[in-house]
Amino acid sequence: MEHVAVWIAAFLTLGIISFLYKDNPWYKLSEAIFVGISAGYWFVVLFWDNIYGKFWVGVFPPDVVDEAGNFVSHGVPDYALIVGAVLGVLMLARLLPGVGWISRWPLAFIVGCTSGLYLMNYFSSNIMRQVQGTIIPLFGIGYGASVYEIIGNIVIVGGTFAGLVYFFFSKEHRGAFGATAKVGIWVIMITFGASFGYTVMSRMSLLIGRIDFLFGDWLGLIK
Amino acid sequence: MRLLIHTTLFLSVFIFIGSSRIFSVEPSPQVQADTLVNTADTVGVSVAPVTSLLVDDYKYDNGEQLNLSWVPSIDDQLIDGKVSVYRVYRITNDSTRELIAELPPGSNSFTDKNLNRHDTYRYIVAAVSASDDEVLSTTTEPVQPQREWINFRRGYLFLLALIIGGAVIYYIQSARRGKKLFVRKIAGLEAVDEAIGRATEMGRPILYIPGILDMDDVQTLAAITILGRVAHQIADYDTKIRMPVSRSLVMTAARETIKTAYQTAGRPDQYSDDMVSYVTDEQFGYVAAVDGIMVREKPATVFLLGAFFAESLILAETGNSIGAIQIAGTARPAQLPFFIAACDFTLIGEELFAASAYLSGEPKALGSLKGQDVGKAIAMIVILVGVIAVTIGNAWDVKFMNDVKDMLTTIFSTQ
Amino acid sequence: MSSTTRIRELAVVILILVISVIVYIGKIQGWNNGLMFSPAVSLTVVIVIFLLLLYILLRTLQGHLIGRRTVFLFVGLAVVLPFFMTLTLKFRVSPEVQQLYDALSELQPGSKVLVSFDYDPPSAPELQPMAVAFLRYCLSHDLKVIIIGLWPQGPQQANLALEDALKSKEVAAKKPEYGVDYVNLGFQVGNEFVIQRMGTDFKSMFPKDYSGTVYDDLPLVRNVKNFSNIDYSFNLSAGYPGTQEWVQVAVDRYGLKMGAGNTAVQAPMMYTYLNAGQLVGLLGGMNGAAEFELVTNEIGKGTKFMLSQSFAHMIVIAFIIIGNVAYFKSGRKKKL
Amino acid sequence: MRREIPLLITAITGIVFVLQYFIPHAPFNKMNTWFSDWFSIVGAFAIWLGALNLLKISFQKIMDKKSDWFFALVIIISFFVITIIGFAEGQGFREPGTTFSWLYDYVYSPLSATMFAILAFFVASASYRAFRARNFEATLLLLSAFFVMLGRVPVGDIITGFLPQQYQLSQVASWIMTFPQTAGQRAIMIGIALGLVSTSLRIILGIERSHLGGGD
Repeated sequence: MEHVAVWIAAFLTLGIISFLYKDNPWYKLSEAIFVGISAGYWFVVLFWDNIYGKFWVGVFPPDVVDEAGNFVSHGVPDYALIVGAVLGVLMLARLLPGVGWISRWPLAFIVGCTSGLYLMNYFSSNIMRQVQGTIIPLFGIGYGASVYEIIGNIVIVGGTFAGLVYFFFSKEHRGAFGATAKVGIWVIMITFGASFGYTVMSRMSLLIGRIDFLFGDWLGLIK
Repeated sequence: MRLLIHTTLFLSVFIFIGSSRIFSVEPSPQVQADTLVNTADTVGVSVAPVTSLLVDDYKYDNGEQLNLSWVPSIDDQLIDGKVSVYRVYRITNDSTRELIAELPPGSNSFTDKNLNRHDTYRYIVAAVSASDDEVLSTTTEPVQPQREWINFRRGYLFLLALIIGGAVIYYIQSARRGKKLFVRKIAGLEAVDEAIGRATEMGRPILYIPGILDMDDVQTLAAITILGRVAHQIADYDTKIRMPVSRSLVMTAARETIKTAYQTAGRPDQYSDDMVSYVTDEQFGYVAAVDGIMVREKPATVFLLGAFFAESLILAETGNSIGAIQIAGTARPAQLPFFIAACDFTLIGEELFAASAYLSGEPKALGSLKGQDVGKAIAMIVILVGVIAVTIGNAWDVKFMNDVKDMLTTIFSTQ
Repeated sequence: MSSTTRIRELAVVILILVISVIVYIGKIQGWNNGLMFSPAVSLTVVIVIFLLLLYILLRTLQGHLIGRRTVFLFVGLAVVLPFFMTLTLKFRVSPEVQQLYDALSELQPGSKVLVSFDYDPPSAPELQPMAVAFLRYCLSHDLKVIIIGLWPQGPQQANLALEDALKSKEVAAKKPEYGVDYVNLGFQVGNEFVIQRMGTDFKSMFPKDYSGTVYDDLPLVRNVKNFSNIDYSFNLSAGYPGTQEWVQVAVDRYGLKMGAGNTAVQAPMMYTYLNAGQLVGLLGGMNGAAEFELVTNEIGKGTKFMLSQSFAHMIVIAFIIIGNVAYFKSGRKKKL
Repeated sequence: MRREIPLLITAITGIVFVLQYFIPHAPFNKMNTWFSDWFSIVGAFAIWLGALNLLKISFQKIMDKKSDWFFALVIIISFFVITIIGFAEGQGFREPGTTFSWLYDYVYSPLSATMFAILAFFVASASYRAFRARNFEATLLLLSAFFVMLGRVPVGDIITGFLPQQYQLSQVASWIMTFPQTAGQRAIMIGIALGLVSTSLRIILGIERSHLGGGD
């Protein structure tokens, strides 16, 4: 069985890689399997974890037993979860013609939850804390920083400021304001360059992982 | 009108909370243990006990925490310290004492968490010598953790959120009342006309890719808005457009947009549903199809606007290899580098939304853009003032500057 | 497409299959024991690749862009060949990795460390080496490890990492015991909501561990109520939910001390959190893993893959340079 | 009513989550618990919706005998194979040794991992064929990418081994990542967060309702 398994994995891996040559039936087959399997995977996982694990077990809790398996007490059901399940079923109404509008209710709930949560989370961590983190001394007698750090701090403060200027849409980019925006776009370009480098790094690592599988686990050529 | 009701609702809730501050319970006075009565009951005392053991309520919580503080044992020295550990004991509702924490030498405070606000608690802190001799402090008076209604530690956060949120609402309202809101020129947008003109001259089609997400994504919405403008010009010049999409809803929306543009231009007969076609939902399947279209039909201009993922670089590369003028834009930072390096014009992040607000002139889009600018202005001013204050305060030890800096860091802290 | 090309393509596929069958039988029968180039061969290979790149440069300068497939072939070679080379490379530990390690090494023995596994197998090449190295360090330094996962596949990856970590000699000498020295609480649905509710109560989110043992029967976590009982936490993240959500909820709301290991794609963004003090340290991508292995003195997969990684980067850079040289030489013509 | 109720639901849930941030106890903590549980359950159904939609499209393809009908059939078959096994194996479907975990390890993982791995090839080809220093901005981008890519692997320091240590490529890469990169990321992060905050606010207040379909 183990031999079959590793061959199937290798067959599918090569199928995807064959896309590099051109779009072909082997790739299409592997892709179709991928699409079907991944949709099914999430279907099953969400059923057992969310719908069974969260809803069913919550509403019909198993009895509490001690270590020997003797009955101690009945579990406490949480009937509030039924609301969640009802909303969930309404979601599927979208598939039916005529009553599709009712799927807006659960959608509205989902959107409300994420909006409410994001509003404060992003405001505090990604705005407030970032502004606070930028308030740093540039240089000074009481501040024992090296030249390396002083230049760095100036770059962080100036760069963040100029970057914000670039994304400021209420004022035309002219004069000193325009010059600052220019610096801002330079800093942003350096940022993109770095993240480009990191993306290349990431993709290459994943490829290395697959090569390790093909030549190591499958063919046994790597020591 | 509805907006007004919503806003009032929202604000009144906040005002309710704000007013409850006035009625919030004053924190209970600190309970100080009588340090003179030393209840050390161990034989062979080898270290001095801790003194001035204080317990008080932890502020702004749900009544679950108490703060303990004390002066360490005089035998707890940095060099040759005799205290090996401090043990904190708790007595809940007159039951027996239980060990709740062991702290290293040098400790002088502890926060006891996970308490119940209906119970009373007393504490004892023991200094323990190397030979494990325990010396107990006095026992504190019984105390109950207090519950505070609102976490005022986050008061400033609330205030700032209110200012920026208020600005968004204010600008949306004034845009609705017909006030003109200024938005600066955006470089990529000016290239749109030129790019369409080029396609017309060359007699080759325009390819418009609206990303791979559905209509519920703001980036796709922005792409469709910009399509509206592009379509108007295409209808005027009678240029061909090809628009393969990966979502059926996007297809419907795009067809409607282009159709309207042709009707406005007075050429409804020139419009055909074939301009927009659904390909497939699968990411790489879609990419392969679009690649094929690019290579076969050699469009003169390619628009890549919307939400893109890993496919961004494949599309940008193919478009580049056929020599097309490419105008790209997305709000996904990870994909932007590929567009910038391989396309002629790129709308970076928020510029995509700004462009769509600018073109559509929708009050809600323009208004929030303005509101966000208020947020950015606050951030810029605070950074500027804060950095100057901290630098001067640091270099010349100016008290006023240090105060300014402290104030700003307090306001912008989230804990 | 003509039928001859189709036959040719089929022939190539069959050839590849036949070769792999032979090699595979060789593996089972023990004929091949792994392939290794001698230093001389390695050097020759490097020089040949270099010469070929020069040839591409010449062709490009003449105005002929080489095809995609040729580029693909070069990338393939650059990644595959280093696997068979014996070259050791020295590298340096970057400050963010050092900070993460310093914060970890300051912990008292017996401190409780929370590790969240928020990734799945596709990102494993980058994150698994970090996980193994981190667990190995904790278990060999008497730090108590509590594992959870916000991605359904996370706890499975954690078990694989634990298996590897327990093989190490230093860890084996400590004889760590499940439930006392480390525990895997499994996966829970709810993304950042899980983090938020862990802020008040771990047990309500993880009533049982991965293998079904009741929370209170695990000595390690019995007294762990919420984040205030955790001394350090480490988040291995490949996307959403991940480090950003942990920072927003656990760090900024509940004051948890946290270090993070990220895939290289999202690592750059985390530097802002690092700079603002929301993270104590950061491992980014496979080289972050290799640096952490270096600082903890354990060689693992991260270090082993560094050679291939180096070659891959060099190839990409070489291609960027070649393309741009030709572009400027041709007077910035659009086609180049 | 078809419009008002969804708007009301959104407003209430949104406001509860905002208030919970400032009032961390009853009744908001209880509501938070409920809402987050419901959220997980509804979320599961939402993803089911996607899967069912995929099945619908695939069935249509087969019915219409589109050119790719065979692959649509493969999608349906593989979907049913894994779901039937997953449901049959009960709650412990993920444990090592089950058929479901076998499918996961030897079919799903290699496929999804390879999907991302092949991007490595496209990055290289795009680098060669399309990434040009066509203006000052693009030049800056490529330069910074150059330093970071070389500095983050051991080769960088070997190439610049003749320089003093603090000027070697690994240090340059570190400097770029820690300072200018962080500054740029921070500006982008604040901008995106402000956008998210204003969008969330619009949604909660009912100004933005495009997610419910249709305009005003």
